[in-house]
Amino acid sequence: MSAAAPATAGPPPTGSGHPLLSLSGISKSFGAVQALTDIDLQVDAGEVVALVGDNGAGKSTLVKVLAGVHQPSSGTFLFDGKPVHLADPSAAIDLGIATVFQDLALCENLSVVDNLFLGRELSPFALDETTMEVRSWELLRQLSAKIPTVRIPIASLSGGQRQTVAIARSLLGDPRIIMLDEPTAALGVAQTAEVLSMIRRVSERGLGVVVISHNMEDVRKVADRVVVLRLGRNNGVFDARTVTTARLVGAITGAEDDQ
Amino acid sequence: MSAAAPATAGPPPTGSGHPLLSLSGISKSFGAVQALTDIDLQVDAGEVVALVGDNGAGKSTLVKVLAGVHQPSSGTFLFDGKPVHLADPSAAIDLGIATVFQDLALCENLSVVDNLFLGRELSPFALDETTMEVRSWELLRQLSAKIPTVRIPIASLSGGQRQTVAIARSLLGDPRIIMLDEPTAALGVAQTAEVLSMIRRVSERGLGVVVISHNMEDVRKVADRVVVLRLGRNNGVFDARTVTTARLVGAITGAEDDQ
Amino acid sequence: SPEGSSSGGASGPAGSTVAFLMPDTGSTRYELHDRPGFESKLKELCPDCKPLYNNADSSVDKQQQQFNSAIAQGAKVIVLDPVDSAAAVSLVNSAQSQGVKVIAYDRPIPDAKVDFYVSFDNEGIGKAIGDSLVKKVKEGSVPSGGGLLLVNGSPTDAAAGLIKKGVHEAVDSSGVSVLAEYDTIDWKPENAQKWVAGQISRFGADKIAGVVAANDGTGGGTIAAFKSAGGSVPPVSGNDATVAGLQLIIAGDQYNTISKPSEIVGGAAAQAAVDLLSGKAPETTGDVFGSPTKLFTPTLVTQDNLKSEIVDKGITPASELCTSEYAAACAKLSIQ
Amino acid sequence: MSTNTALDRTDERLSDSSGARGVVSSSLRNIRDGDLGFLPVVIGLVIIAVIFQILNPVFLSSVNLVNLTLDSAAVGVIALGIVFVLLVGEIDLSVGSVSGFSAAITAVLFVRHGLNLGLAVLVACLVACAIGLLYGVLLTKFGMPSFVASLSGLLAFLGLQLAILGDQGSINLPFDSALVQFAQLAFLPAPVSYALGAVFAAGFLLARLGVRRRRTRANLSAPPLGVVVGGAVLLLIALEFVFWYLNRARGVGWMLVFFLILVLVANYAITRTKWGRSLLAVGGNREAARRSGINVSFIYWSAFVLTALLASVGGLLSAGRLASANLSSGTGDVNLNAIAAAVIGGTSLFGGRGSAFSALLGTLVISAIANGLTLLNLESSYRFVITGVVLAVAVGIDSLARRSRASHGRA
Amino acid sequence: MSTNTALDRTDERLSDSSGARGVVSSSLRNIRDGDLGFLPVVIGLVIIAVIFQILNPVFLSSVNLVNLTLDSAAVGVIALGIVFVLLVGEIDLSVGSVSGFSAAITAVLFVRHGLNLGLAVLVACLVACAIGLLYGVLLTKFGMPSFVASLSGLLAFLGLQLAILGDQGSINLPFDSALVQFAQLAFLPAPVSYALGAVFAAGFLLARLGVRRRRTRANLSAPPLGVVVGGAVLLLIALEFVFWYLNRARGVGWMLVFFLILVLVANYAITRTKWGRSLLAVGGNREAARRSGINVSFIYWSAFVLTALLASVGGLLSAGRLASANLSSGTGDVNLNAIAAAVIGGTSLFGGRGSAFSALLGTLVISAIANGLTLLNLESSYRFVITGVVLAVAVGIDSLARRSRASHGRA
Ligand SMILES: Nc1ncnc2c1ncn2[C@@H]1O[C@H](COP(=O)(O)OP(=O)(O)OP(=O)(O)O)[C@@H](O)[C@H]1O
Ligand SMILES: Nc1ncnc2c1ncn2[C@@H]1O[C@H](COP(=O)(O)OP(=O)(O)OP(=O)(O)O)[C@@H](O)[C@H]1O
Ligand SMILES: O[C@@H]1[C@@H](O)[C@H](O)OC[C@H]1O
Ligand SMILES: [Mg+2]
Ligand SMILES: [Mg+2]
Repeated sequence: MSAAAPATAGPPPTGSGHPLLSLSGISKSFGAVQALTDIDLQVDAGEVVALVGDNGAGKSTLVKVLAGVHQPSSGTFLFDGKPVHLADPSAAIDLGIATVFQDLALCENLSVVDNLFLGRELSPFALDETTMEVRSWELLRQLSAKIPTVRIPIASLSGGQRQTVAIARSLLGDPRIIMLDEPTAALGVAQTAEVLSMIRRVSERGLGVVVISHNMEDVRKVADRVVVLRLGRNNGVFDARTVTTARLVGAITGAEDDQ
Repeated sequence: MSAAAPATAGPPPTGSGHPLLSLSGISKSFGAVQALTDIDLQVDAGEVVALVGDNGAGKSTLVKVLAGVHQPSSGTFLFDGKPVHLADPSAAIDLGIATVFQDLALCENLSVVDNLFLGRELSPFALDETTMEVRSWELLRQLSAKIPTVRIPIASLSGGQRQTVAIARSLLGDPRIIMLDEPTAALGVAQTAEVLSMIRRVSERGLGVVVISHNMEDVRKVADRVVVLRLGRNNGVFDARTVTTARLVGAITGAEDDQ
Repeated sequence: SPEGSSSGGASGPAGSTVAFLMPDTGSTRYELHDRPGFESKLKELCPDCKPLYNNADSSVDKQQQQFNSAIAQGAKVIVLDPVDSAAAVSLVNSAQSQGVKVIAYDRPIPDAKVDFYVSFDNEGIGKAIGDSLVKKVKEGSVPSGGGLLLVNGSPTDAAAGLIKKGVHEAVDSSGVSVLAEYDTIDWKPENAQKWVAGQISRFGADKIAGVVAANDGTGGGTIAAFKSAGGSVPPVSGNDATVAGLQLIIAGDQYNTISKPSEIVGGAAAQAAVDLLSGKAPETTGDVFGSPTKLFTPTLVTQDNLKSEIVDKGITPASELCTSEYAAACAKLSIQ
Repeated sequence: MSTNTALDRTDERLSDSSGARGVVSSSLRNIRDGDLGFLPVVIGLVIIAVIFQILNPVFLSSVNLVNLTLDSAAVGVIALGIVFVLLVGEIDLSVGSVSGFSAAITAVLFVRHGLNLGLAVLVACLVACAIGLLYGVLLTKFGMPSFVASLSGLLAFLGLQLAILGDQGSINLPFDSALVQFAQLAFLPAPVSYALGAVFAAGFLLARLGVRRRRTRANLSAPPLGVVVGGAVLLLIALEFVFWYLNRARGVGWMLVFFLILVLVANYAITRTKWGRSLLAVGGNREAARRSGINVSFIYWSAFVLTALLASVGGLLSAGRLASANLSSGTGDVNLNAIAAAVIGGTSLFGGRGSAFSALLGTLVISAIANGLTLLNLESSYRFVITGVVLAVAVGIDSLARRSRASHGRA
Repeated sequence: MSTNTALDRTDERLSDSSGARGVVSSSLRNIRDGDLGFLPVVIGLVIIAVIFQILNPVFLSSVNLVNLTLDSAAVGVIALGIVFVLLVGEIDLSVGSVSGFSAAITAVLFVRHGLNLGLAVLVACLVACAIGLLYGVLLTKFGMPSFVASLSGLLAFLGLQLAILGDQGSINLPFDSALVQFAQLAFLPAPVSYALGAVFAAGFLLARLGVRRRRTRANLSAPPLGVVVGGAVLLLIALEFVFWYLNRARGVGWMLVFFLILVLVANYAITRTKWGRSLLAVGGNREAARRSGINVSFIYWSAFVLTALLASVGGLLSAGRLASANLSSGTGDVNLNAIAAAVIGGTSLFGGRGSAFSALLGTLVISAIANGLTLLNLESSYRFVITGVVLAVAVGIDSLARRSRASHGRA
């Protein structure tokens, strides 16, 4: 059933070659639904891995497993070559895994600044609001966000504004790997371009990047390798520079299977 | 400051020519933020109008005004040529305005079937669950949704699955105008194609369609007219068949202004 | 089956179950005095009788549950201190229809014909503390425009209503005017304190010649209100002879209280229960509401007779009263 | 069953096979994942029963269980009412006052003013509905949180209760009046009770068979015939056993039957009508419900009105059982017990999740603890402590089960 | 101020101009939109004051207001504690029991066992902390809803309170003990009170000036100097006036000052520390907070512990004021009043929204009603009714204001 065979040897890693994160045999079920079955994934430092797949293929579930949100039913998880167990998201954050979730996971009742610095506020006993606000403006400008004021609750932002805030969050701190789950879905043209170039910039700084997208153009523009999931299983790994959109779509929809 | 002047005369309406909905001078402010200023918009029967603009340009706010969610601070609203006041969303629904909101507005605690038929359940005093379930499967298949079971709460669906549910909702009932706020943002390749063709199909049946998207390709593929908003104001109306992506992007980002 | 058999009557007391159902925990006497008095007397009179105890925490519904449960456990006699006298009628009827005898305790059940009624006289208590306080107040001089405050018991408690009635009987005819009165919600001392503090602002401490408080708790709250207003404390009444109340009397802050050594009433209830079980008519002091009744007269306690009524009669030992803080005052009253 | 895959069983990620095997395997998985529905509360009840039975063998006697069922009915009806406001994510702190106020109104009209009992009850119920409507309107038109509105109501209606009862403070209801007879003495004749058990079970069977037939016809998965029939037979046996056991003493009280029927009706309204669906939607996401065209105000009003109405009915049952309406009717822990019963039974305080059966089960837990304690000779202090601890243990089991469900990713 | 546009004022959709004009125009818009912060509650208070003053002119007398301030302190401290659990979206129904239990522990250790008062208080506070921790652990480790856990606690600790008070039921605290002196008789000497007012105002001014300086330096918009200084001067005048007025009678109680300082500290902790931000985050969206790396369990624990601790402190103040610990300490309406105070002041029952000042304002509303009623000769029944109605009216004003805000699209 799997079309992965011809591709699994895969293209040579394009990053520094040093594997940052590697998963094997990860499975996860929710009640009657088997969301992930036997997933393998490797991300090298300096490499941009695109994770693609149809709706419900299990991409977000995989990202959540990597972010410590869900604990897998089985499988092994190596970080920097060492096996780790992520009991909760803070464990992942401590390892340097920063995540932009598809549902954004922002606190609607808090302001933009509050959300950006949530969990890593400056000067915990006498919050340095001024510096945090200045930093926020810088970050948001950098991503071309059009947010009128950073002192309003997230609840009153537009969809794209929220998404920009979530992306900006992941750039704070000093992550070693950034995972972005459909980061540009709600973004405007200019903002999307900024995020794609941001992805390239951080990977050049040696960070690993995992990006999920349904836009094959964007994927091929920004990724080094493309990992395809289908119905919760691996369905091929491709070199982003050489693969065609048609080939990717085939692997995603399973059209290949029928050939 | 406005680049709209050369375009306002605009292309001839491409639909049946019979104006379904027409707004003029709509403004809306939230506290210190002026989200919409003096907006004009017209949608004809059988016409697909694309609403584009940068993040925070006011597209969703405009849709919410049309859906009765927000009441505008000023402006007039004609439906079928008659002035109407939408005190709440049910007024809009009664007029035949169906809306897919950007935040989807689904009840996470209810199942897929429950959400699809919310507010228009079959046989109110002895719910016809069987027929509703069958209808749900049909609708979802039609949109190529990959949802394992329709009896789980929305909370456990993936982002794209939820979006498909929200879109399917809008097709139930018998709307005269459908508004879709970034309907394909979270959809896979196949699902996006289904939704775009669905849009063409319903407009051919004489419905008016308003669609918001950041994807200029999709916009040009599906729309008759493109209305651009910028910072809460009209910034041009274009004929989708003739306008270039570059021209649109210019109107969206305001690059034109600087020329 | 153990259940359902209810042949009632004079089969002799041995092995019988007797229930003792008290109304609330707001006042301490029931568990501290009434219950021990009842149980020890019962043990003495009928060693293999089985006492059941329950307290309804001021809830009529809970009392009904406890009453039914006592019958389910085969009680032959139920001693009932009703949370609500009217509501108890139905309990009495259902018990008697099943051959179970009911002794009304502490508070009467006017609308039912109970098998026996034993109590201190609550209305009498109200009258006693009222009379005594009025007398004390008249000994001093009532300022013009001045008068008494009445701090009654809980508005939802029938016994409080009886006490209130007695207090009014004493006060209304006394010639000392009543400035204001208040029903203390839940008998809570804090509520009494707040209300009295309000009256002090309203009338001025010097216009308040005395306060008739319906029990020691509300009396204590009253005294705290005067103390924290910084002025002196006028005569304040009480009821129940709690240790805290007696101590305030010793210290001179409270004027009177009522000693109702409830062990005695509890014992009398046990005696009556055993008599009923053996088919004898219990000894009475008369009839109240058509039922044979035994009423005990409570004793009014002030500084003058505290030693003789409380300490010497062994109701509360001096050691409990004369803790370090009250030692000096005790000595003055020659209580050791 | 048709041999081609059912419409809702085509996704290859679904691990359930259909038929009896599927039922077993999915039940096993549910146990593993902690998705046990009401089972944990029931286990909590069993533990309570075992503890009290050990401490005093009267606990499980027929006589005592008859008492327990009658004790449960009045507070159960009030708790059932609470379920409705909780479902929409609101609260009514005044159910106790409303129940007492209703009892007072009925007693005053019926006993003091000689009004016909039915009319007196009707007036009390109408007043209660008006109170519910008031809270609803205060919420939807003035935006006043129901916590505060009903707290004000708690005080105001307690005051009115005291005021209309007046000096006497309590009014006896005649023993031969229908209300008292119903609440105190009306038991089903034994044969009628067995027939009723059979009717319940048959109704259950027919409903399930109907669903099965419709689903099979529509090519949807459906429970195997054996499972449906087996379930109905089990229900029949359980009901007949309970009724037989109660019939060994005074029997099955009409009040119990009345409560059970109310629960069934409420369950139907919540799960099988558009209105019930709207309740859950408003409680789950008020804004989404509004955008679906639901008349959100009406839903709030109806929930508040039902809650107040059931509080009133509960108050009347309670007064009937006591044959008296008095100052303390509905005071004390009535409010908290009713809310706690619904919550213990699994209805969420935050709206959108709950069931009519939660009122039944939660009330049984609370009444069983209270009843069990009446069988022990305890000082009040220990009674309080034990009530608290037993409650925590009983609910703890349920919580643990839910927690395991959460950790298995179920909502 | 720099002439180039401030960093946060560049968006052309923002209608505020900077400087004093901006302050005025934004205030006007806020009034129109109903975004009035605490103003509506304050207006509610003013209305209560006017009504009671008309009914009895003693209400606003210095003597009575001193009482009112002292009455408020104990329940205010408990309400302040409630704010913490409400912020994380949980509840503690047992604050009354915990307050009574703490009073009992202190009284027994201090009076009966002759322990040093400070030690006795410490023990009571530690026990309270343990109780809070227990609820926290039951929630985070067992998933037991705090409603049920604290309901169990309400009963269990009431039982323990009865048990340890034991045979006497009520223990007098010596009038000359520090606790009673503090709660009943400790007033600030007038000059000290004026100095304290000045210190409060100066502290406010310095803090605001500091913010202003830092923001201006960073090229962020900042309130004009005149507005900052003007605000501080107004605060100074208000405080000194209140203190002067209270000084006409017994004066400014230490208990009041203690409560005010607790409110300020709590406000600082909630608004200006990482921990406070985490409270709001957990209450707003628990899962988002968890994904931000916040130690959610710790946040819950700390909230429950603080609530219980403040309940304990409130109980001690209350016992000190009464000079006695007794069976009914902390029973009755203490729980509901404390929760209601926080809610009336604007803290949400659903988490993520609220303020330390809500405890202050809500407590004033409740205490003012209770106090006003003590000045009227009323039957109990009318007392209840009037309390309910006045409460509804006072809160109604706030609700209407919020509603208008919502209809203007503010969250
Ligand atoms: N908490 C949950 N409970 C139950 N099922 C879940 C849960 N989370 C995910 N699933 C199921 O797991 C499958 C994979 O979901 P996931 O969100 O990973 O998809 P995805 O690849 O991210 O899709 P999309 O492109 O739509 O975002 C879906 O069928 C979904 O219904
Ligand atoms: N409820 C609200 N309260 C305050 N401000 C709001 C509210 N809703 C929208 N806004 C503001 O109005 C502006 C327009 O928002 P809107 O959601 O209409 O943008 P949009 O064009 O849909 O953007 P996007 O492409 O990101 O979805 C934004 O600046 C937003 O912050
Ligand atoms: O002694 C009093 C008792 O008679 C009454 O019933 O309840 C309060 C007590 O103080
Ligand atoms: Mg996803
Ligand atoms: Mg939008």
